[in-house]
Amino acid sequence: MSYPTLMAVTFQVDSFEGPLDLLLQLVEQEELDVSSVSLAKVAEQFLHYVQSSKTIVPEELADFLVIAAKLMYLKSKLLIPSLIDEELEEGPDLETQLREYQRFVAASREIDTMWKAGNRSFVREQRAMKRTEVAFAPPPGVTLESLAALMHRVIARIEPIVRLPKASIERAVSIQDKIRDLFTRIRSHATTSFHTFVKDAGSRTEAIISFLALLELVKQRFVVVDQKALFHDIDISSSPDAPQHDPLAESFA
Amino acid sequence: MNLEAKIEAILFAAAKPFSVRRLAELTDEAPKDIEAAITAMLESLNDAESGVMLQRNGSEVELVTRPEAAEVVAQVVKAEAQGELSRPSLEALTILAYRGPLTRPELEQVRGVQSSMILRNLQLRGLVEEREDVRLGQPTYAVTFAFLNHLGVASIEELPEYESLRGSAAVSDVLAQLESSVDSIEELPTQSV
Amino acid sequence: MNLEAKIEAILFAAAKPFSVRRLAELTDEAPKDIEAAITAMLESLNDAESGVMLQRNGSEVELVTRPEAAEVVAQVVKAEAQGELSRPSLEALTILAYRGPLTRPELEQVRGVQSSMILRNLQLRGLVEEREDVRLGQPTYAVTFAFLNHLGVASIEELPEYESLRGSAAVSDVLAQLESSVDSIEELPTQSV
Repeated sequence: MSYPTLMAVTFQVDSFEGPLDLLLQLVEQEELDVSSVSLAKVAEQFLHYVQSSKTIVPEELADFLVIAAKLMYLKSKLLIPSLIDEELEEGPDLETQLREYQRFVAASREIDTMWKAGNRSFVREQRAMKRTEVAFAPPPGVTLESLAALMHRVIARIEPIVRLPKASIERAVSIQDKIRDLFTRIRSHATTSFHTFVKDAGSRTEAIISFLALLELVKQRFVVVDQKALFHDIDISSSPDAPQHDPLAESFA
Repeated sequence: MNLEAKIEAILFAAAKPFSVRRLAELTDEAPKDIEAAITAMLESLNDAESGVMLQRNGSEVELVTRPEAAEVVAQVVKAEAQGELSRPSLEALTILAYRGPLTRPELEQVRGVQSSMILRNLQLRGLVEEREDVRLGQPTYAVTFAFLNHLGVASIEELPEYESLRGSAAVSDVLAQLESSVDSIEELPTQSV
Repeated sequence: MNLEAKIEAILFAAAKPFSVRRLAELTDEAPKDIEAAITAMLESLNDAESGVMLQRNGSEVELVTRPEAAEVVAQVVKAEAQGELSRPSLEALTILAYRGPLTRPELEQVRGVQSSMILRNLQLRGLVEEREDVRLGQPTYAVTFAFLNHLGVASIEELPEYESLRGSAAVSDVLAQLESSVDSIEELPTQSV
């Protein structure tokens, strides 16, 4: 997998847990404070890791993609202020989120030190209770019906756990499908506009994904964008020398 | 930490009598220092307005509740042993009824919560018993006959919706996850603890 | 016998945590009097040169040995080995300790990654528990006494920089934004089920 535009990776991150951890490591390696400027600076590296990392489990891919989209949005806003999108503006901003995360990571190191120190407390062994001679103490108020109802609840609670890996993979797959779909749409409709593009998105996540996909396609010169004037809508058209294969979609496979 | 506090901590946590000699070994002090500490503790602890006191019996000492607290303590013990079951306890009992016998890790896998205290409490109340069969080196637990009797059923199969609830695919799937990661919970899918 | 002594006797005899509400029932006193007694006990017991301390977690209290006695007590009790904590576990525990109780979406918002498996694993290890209070229809989670015990603290307030991290305006902002957009919860990054 080679992306000429993404080769500017100057540091190597060995391992990371979750998208915020990766992002924080990238920022810290550049010896930057957490700010929108520094986030924009490491956005490409972040994308590179998301696209090439073998350690991101499918269940968590969607979480990485959302942060990637937020980064790309942040970066493009610095370049094109008119790009402000109300949907994408919603929710906690990435800078605040990462700064908080950073504080908790620092605190977790202290907790780890305490955990390993072995200066622990002990509860009292439960011998006192054993001295009472209890043959059989029926629980008041327990009926056959209440047991069945409770078992139904237990099963209902397990189901999401059992389905979780499958559900997450399905979600990541649907994101991949969406990216593929966008790619096809842009190629078949010679020209579309950014407004139309985002308008079709059914949810905020979809809008973010659409936007991420668009920026990727621009970067890889599959499409060209043209903005007639500041605050005008952006026209999108397929690039005359666009390759016929679909590396973006493949990169998320 | 001074010697008296160390002795108090030992007696508290172990919840049984200790001899002066044993306390001397554990704290790496001379028996005569243990004696001195105990004498001091008998004075300070037993004078104080405390719910707990030090009892001496020959060469052994033990921490016990004060006689004045006997009534409230007896009430607590009784409530613990015979009162209403907490929701988590009831849940564990239900799972063992429909899906038992289960080992403790299996029960925990189904509940998603650590259950050792609850299992012990259910055993004390005579609602759950350890069975002879062992799985993966762990003892298995099931509800007692006395409990079924109390519910008015002669066998476990008479529980409402027994077949379908026992055969729940979700429960089987979650138990299968446990088998595929026998070594530890750290091998559960996606994330380790 | 005064109320503090009674509470001490109950906690000592039952050897498990009790809620303020339950202690009020057992002693037949008003919850606010129990609260006052606990506050007094936290001061007297935890200041003293004692081997035992009172631990508080949410609305519950428990008697445990002081961390300074760990070495000597470890010789006489069997504690389940907990092993080391993985990074995701540490991260989730830290966030829940400082900021809990939190719902799963709230925890995920801070971590930026789906956390249902990590929550389940921490509950299986007995380090996290579901609390009774529900927010936005979601159960809330907090650290357990077992977690506090392992760190040897009397309450979460003793954790380093507790005030500043707990009261962190930024965290509140993030969570407030989250709550103000209830309908967008479905679309939160980390929610997958």
